[in-house]
Amino acid sequence: MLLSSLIYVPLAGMLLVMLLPKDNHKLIRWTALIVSLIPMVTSFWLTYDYFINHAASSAMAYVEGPFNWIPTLNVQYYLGVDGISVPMLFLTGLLSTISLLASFNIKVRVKEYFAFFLLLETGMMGVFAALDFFLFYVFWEIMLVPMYFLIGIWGGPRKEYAAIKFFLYTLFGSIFMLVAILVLYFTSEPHTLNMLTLIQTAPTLSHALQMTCFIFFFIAFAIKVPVWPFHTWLPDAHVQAPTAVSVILAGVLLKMGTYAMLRISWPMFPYALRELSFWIAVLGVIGIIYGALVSIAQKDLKKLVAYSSVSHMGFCMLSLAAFSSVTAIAGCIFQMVSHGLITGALFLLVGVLYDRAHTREIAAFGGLGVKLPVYTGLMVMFGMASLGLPGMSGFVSEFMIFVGSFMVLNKVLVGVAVLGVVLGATYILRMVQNVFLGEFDLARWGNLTDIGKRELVTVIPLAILTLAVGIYPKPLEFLMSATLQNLVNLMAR
Amino acid sequence: MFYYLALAAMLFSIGLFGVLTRRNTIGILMSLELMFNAANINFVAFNKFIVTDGLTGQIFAMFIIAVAAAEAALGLAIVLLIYRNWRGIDTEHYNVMKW
Amino acid sequence: MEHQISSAFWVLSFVILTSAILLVSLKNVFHCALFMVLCLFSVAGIFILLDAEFLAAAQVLIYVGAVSILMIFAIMLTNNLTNRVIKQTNENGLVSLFVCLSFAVGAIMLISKTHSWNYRANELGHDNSLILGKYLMTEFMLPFEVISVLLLAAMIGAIALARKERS
Amino acid sequence: MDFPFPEYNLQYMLPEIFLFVWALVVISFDLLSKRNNGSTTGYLTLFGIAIAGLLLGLVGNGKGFGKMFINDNVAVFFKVIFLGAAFMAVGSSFGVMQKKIVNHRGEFYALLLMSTTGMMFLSSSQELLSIYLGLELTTIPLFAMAAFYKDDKLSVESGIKYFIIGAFSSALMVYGMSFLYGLTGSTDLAQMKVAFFKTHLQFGDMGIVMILALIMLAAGIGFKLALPPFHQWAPDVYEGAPTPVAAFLSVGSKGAGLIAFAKIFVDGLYAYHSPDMAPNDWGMLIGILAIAAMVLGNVLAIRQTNIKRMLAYSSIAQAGYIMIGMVALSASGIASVGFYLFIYLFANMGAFAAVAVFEDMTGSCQIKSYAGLARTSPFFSAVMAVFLLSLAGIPPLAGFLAKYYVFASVVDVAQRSADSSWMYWMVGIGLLTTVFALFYYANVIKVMFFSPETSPYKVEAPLPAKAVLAIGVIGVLLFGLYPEPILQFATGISSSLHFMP
Amino acid sequence: MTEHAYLIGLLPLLSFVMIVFALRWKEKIASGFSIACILTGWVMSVTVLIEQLSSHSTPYEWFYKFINFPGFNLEIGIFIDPLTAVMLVVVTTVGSCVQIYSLGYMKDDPRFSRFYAYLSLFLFSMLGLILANNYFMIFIFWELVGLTSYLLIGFWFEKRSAALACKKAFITTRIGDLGFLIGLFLIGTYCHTFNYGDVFSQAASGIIPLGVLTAIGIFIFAGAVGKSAQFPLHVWLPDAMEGPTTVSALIHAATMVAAGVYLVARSMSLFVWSPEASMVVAIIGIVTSVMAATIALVQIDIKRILAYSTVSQLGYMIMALGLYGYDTSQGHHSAGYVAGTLHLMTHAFFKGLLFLGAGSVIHGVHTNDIRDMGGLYGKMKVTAVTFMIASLSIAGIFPLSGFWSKDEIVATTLHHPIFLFLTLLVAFMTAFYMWRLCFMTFFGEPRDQHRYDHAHESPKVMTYPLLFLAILSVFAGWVAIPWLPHGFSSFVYHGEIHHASPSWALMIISLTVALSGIGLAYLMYYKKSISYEAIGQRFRPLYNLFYNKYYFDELYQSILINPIMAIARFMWTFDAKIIDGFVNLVGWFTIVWADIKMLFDAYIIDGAVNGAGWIVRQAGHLLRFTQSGKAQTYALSIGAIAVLFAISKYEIIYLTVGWPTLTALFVTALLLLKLATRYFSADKQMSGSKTQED
Repeated sequence: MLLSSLIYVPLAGMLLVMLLPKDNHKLIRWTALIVSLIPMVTSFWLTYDYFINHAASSAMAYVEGPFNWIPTLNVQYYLGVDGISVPMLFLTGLLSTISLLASFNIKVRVKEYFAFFLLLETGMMGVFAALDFFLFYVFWEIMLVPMYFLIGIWGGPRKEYAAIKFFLYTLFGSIFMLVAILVLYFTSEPHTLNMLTLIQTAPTLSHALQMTCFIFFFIAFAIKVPVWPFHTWLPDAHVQAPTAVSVILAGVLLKMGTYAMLRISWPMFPYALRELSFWIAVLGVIGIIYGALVSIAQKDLKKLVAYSSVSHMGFCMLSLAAFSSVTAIAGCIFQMVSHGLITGALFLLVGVLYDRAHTREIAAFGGLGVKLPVYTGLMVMFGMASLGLPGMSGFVSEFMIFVGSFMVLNKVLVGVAVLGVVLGATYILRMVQNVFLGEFDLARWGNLTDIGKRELVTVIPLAILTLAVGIYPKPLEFLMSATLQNLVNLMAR
Repeated sequence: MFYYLALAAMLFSIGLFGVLTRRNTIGILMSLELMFNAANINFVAFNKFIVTDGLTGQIFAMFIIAVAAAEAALGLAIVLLIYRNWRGIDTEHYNVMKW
Repeated sequence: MEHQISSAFWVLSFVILTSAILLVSLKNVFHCALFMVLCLFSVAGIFILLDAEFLAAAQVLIYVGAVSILMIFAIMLTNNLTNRVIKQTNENGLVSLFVCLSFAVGAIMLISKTHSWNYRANELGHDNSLILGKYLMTEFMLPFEVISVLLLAAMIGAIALARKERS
Repeated sequence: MDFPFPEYNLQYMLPEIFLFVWALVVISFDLLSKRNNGSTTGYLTLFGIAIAGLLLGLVGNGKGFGKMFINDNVAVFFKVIFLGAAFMAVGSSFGVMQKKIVNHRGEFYALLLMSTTGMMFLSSSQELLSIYLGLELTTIPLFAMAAFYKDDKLSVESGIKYFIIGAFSSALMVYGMSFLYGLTGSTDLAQMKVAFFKTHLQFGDMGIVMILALIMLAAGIGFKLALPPFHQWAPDVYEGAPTPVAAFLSVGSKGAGLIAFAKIFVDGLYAYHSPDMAPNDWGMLIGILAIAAMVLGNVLAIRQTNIKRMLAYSSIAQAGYIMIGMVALSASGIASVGFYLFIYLFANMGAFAAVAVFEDMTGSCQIKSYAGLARTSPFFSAVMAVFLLSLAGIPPLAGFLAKYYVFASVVDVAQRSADSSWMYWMVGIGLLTTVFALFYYANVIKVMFFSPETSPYKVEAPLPAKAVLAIGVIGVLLFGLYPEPILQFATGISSSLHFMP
Repeated sequence: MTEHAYLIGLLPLLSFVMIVFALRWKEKIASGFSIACILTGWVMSVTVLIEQLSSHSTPYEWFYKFINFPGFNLEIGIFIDPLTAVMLVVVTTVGSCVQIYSLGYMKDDPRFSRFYAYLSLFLFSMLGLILANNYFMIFIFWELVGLTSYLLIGFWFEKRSAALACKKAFITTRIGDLGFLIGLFLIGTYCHTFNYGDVFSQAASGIIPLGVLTAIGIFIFAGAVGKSAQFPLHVWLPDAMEGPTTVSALIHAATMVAAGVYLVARSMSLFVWSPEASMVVAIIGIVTSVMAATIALVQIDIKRILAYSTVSQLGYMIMALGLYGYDTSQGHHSAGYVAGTLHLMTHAFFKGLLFLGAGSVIHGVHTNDIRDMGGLYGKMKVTAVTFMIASLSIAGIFPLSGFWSKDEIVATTLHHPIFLFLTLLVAFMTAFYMWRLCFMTFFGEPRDQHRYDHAHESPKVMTYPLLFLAILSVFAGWVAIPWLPHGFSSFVYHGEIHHASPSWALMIISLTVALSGIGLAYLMYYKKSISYEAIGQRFRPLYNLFYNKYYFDELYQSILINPIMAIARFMWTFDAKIIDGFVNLVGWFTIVWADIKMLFDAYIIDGAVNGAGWIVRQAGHLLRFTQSGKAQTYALSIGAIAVLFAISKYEIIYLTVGWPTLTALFVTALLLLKLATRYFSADKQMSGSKTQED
């Protein structure tokens, strides 16, 4: 029931919000926030309990089901979590609440906004908890709709374009997943959509089938990640989306791709993985370098952060290619968590600035450190975290990814990937220099105010977690080590 | 046998041509009748030469005649409407909706 | 055994095809209607050759008696009978000709290839009408009822459409 | 020759009889009440349809009139759909009745009921003649209904177009049927099936004409389904015809075509394509048509500015998806077709009902008129969005499940039979087109929700239309989340058709 | 005390945290707390040093498993041996001095307490770096040091030059760190541990292939190149002088830049197995040294001269360590290790002093340009004296500490003639430019009267640290007097204790060289008997080369930064234009298509947004021609397709021609006919339109 409550409390919250009077914005906001607190606390408690009671084994915990849902199609309602989903649920719970809090400045169509947001949370939670393919797919798709609306209604100037682009891109990927699911279902004997069973049986399929399914799944997930050539929806969606949605996009949605790879296609098709891992790594490295280079050229603050996501998710792909190393895979999870925290915070902060200055053009600013010291401090801190400074979570993850993948992958390739660290420093520092350092334009920005209390509340938890994971990553590592070991064994079949 | 069928095929083709090319809507209706008649000839011929038991072919043909009559009646009603709306029954009138 | 093709068939076929061609090519719609009558009348003759007397009668009654009159009325209602020369074919003429010719040739070739159709003729008695009537009352009763519904529907539809609105 | 009178077993066709009688009742009532009875005629029709539904639930499976009428699982399933379509079409027609068709309400409803009767008759037919008559009875009233706005050029145009193409394709079909009759010596599907097994009818000299016949038949039925290349009438007719008629066309006519197709091609001629003939040949032809439908429909819909036209193209595309289930030529395939149509009923009728409501209010069918509607009529817009998203196949709405089932049944067949890689391509293209489909569905949503300005309209739907919208939404949501009953119902179809499992 | 050595590192962290979260608004308390922390640390460091001395250099190690995966651990821990102890003392000493000094120097700065916070953070990082017991941890602090350096260089971030400089410093050092990181990965891959001891023992046992060892050495050295500003990554250090002078003194003279040297020294157990890596180190060191010295000859900014001097001296140390590694790998004994580490220590003191002195001067005259100074000796006696002591020390004048360390270095190069020559050359140049600086600053006529009038001696809080450091500059080297039985070389050493026998000849030579350098400077800048303008004129190209720092910045700008930015911008365009929608590809295709069809020109621009959607829409546009709106045309297409299907199936033709050909023929015929009718009907329409009118 725990997992179901995680999924359906936001849904109930959505219905509740829809029942509220349209004009009472305050009530709507607080209702949504309080509703979202429930799954957040639940996810925290879940993490804690998993840590205490279940982390030692790789078995699924809090399993619900399998209950027959659509018997004709062998669809089951089957939920469960393990060491890789728990951190994601934690992140989802946390970021949802934070984003809702950050959405308090939404002024138009408030009711719809919060309703959609809660629906979004339902989808996200579901993806991370589902163990049945159909269920997984349904949750995977459910998010698209609220996301589409959230970007399309409350987004920036090119919101419509961005929204439909996001929608189409992701749907395009999803159809590949659907085909692969169907093929898997019908080739499995007996027909099943149960992921855990399929993980056991899928490696017995014919080679061609495995390759096909793997590639199909890869395309579907890669679009979500996004892996290099599939990334172009991301800058548009991120830039046009309202702040809180960007946070969710970067913090949770992108993680779904990598999570799904780890949960589904990686352990299911070890042969295909073995054959293709080099190319996946190449894509990852291209993503790292490419994303970073493009970030350097950005003039828009948010776009910079968006492209940095491409770079950072490239790290994830690199580590996923190094599937035989527990360290690398753990690095991937660390990177997912830390990217969620850091980039989420960066988007929040960019949003804070945008709210005040109504522009995000890097060149428009300068020397803001004088006027907004706290804001600057936070921004620099998260910038540093983003470029992988030790003591912050980004470093731990990048280091683990590099060490792990260096051991098993082509060393030159990883060496090239390490360049991303310098390029990362370049775009972050360039941004910091242009926005916060240098001379301050008093006439133009004289009336900017420093970050407010509510905004601080949204950012501080992320800062604390970033530092905590960076300084003492052991709990997180313990949380997932058994699961990862099991996964690596599965992938080594 | 073959000749009947060939006759029907030719009649059908002529009717087809009429439907495809006449600009007068009533002309189209008349050509349609030709097509139905071709089918009728087929049915009756098959009934006589191939299907020895029963009169299904003839009955089918009869129903076709009836349906064709009904269609003709309705079609002419619509033609009247066309005439009222455009003061003419040229097919060129009704191609407003396209694409 | 190949059925004897009587000379009546050739005459009727000639009339049918000629009048049909005239039907689709003449400019005066009224003449077309007349040729339609001729054509359908000849088809009735073909029916008689094929031992379908009742059908022939029905053909004459329904087509020649009813449909043609309807058509002519419609023509009179819609064309002021001034024989206005309007272009009788649309821009699809050549293509249609090609399609129709290839259809005719193709269909006839296909039919001619089907040898099993050429081996016997039926021994239908001359009391076809009676048998037909019995069939209609037994085996084909339901379709018979249905077609009445259909005719009713067509009638209602035609009336509803053709009635002038008084507002 | 003796002619035993067959058992009539009229009880099995009670719903049809009732519906026909009710059509007369409706028209008589309308005539007698001097045509100024408000919406009473409409309610009366709704009532009649409901009663017919009830009767349908009461009568069991059985045969009547010898082989002429059979009430089996397929028939019942499709009859439910037809009655549903009629109910929803009538429900969404009240506004039209108030504004545009003042004088002929009785006729309109009577025609609709008769058309429904035809569809139901069609579902119960087992024989070419009754299939033909059923199709004609379905279509002929629709010809009239399409042209029912007598002073509206567009409506008349759509009527004549529908008529010409309809009559033309029915001529083609009849001509094809005549060859079928000649080849098999029977019009009874069951007997035809037997005849195919006779050696001289195997792929030999007969085969070639057979193909001709089948193509003619396919043209006739493809017209009903609006399946490319026989689809071109659909957008024009949908655009011009009164919206409830278009709605009814999109589901009812399509269902009629489907059942005819299933009966002739899938059931009746199953023998023809299974034993010696290259098995994929026939399926591939349908597959090509399905692909053409999906691609054409979805691609052409994108540029439309008129929402009815857009929905017309969308329904062409949907026909393609349905046909994919047919391609499977398997039990689950036919069940998926039924399920798809059932879900399509809710989503598409709902969408059309919404369009009708909006049109009655504003007189416009342009997509751009919907701009900013979400601000003034959030509920209406949300409902519309739900329908469109269901049509686009976004989970958890039922449309997704329908698509899933259809594709699943094809993949099932594809992976079991050798030499069927083209089926995967078909599935691939089909799924790809769903992405394109989203483009235009989302466009409407975009216009309604994202537009910065506020719409000048505030949608007020009449009660029956509200009910129709509610039924649609509930159906789409409920069967998306709990589809099992309908799936069971649809799976029952295959037991009536003669499939190898 | 050794087991509590982690406190030395944690105290500044405490101070940082306290200042940031509690004492931010109370400047006095903040700075006081910070100083107290570092002073405590100093005391503890000294204690640790004494304990190390008394325990005969027994290393102490403590660690905690930070992250553990199967076959792989990341640890956090401390490791104390004599080298660590010496470094601790050096860092805390200079750190304390700088913090005290800053009380005066930064007095009026609005971000005073933040400065102390940063300083504390820096000291935490630096001390952590020194205390680390494994490569992973040293890398962590290595990066943190980089961060604090970044923050401190950019402390006056309103200055654009400072903002640029801090970025440059961070990124340049990060390039080096990249190498370090790769070295780390190599270590991790081949040793499965980062612990110094384990790595060294594996290196010694020959488990690691020699090639890999060389690679590890070179990559780790790359980190040192970045941090210690060695060629070719030295460019950031002079720019880093944009930070407050105290920062320069602490970070860019005494401590952080020494981290690279420390790293090489720490990794000596790797280098001694790889002559190639060691030689690379040595060559880079001497090249840097010579180059920086030549640049320093002609600079006019007081801090930049010192900065280049620092680079040069660091090159010295690196070279000494490299030579040690090389010699040891060849089986020779060498004093290089001791020399390098000793010079590291002494240099920290006198260079720190020089910077603080320079800071004092700048504090007095508010300029960095030595051409605007002159005659300040009278005005700021303490500063001048201590500065000159340091200058003497760096020039290597007996018996100041610089003499001893430099002597050791020269001794190291004895077996390598080229190195020997260059080392002496650098020694000469060092003496020259340092005294050029002294003469121009403190002696002669004041060149800018206004500034001269304004100049004054700094407050005591600034001069006392100068004095303290001056004492160290004089005496610190004495620990390494060759005649001392238990001197530096028997305390800090690598492998086995190696006593360099004192070489009088060498001492005299180096002293001579140093003195001649000073003498030349005296003649040129004090006596002005040799015109430096004339010399500058004479060697104009060389002068320009030196003055423009070998054009390194320009070079990097043009071969590195500009291309990268160009690539970045290109990628961005690429991303926006090509990847996003394949527009160019599709666009090209469709333009050709459009030329043929001439129909949808207008829609190309309009629709050219998104590849897939675009194609779809264009296709839709094309397909609209199928929807002519004419019922008969619809019927025609139905008929045509029925016929097509029928004849495609027609057996005879089917077998002979095949259906694709047949279909093609049929479609071609249809199209031709269609075109023909178009042509005719167009003709008729034109003629017919007239008739229709009447």
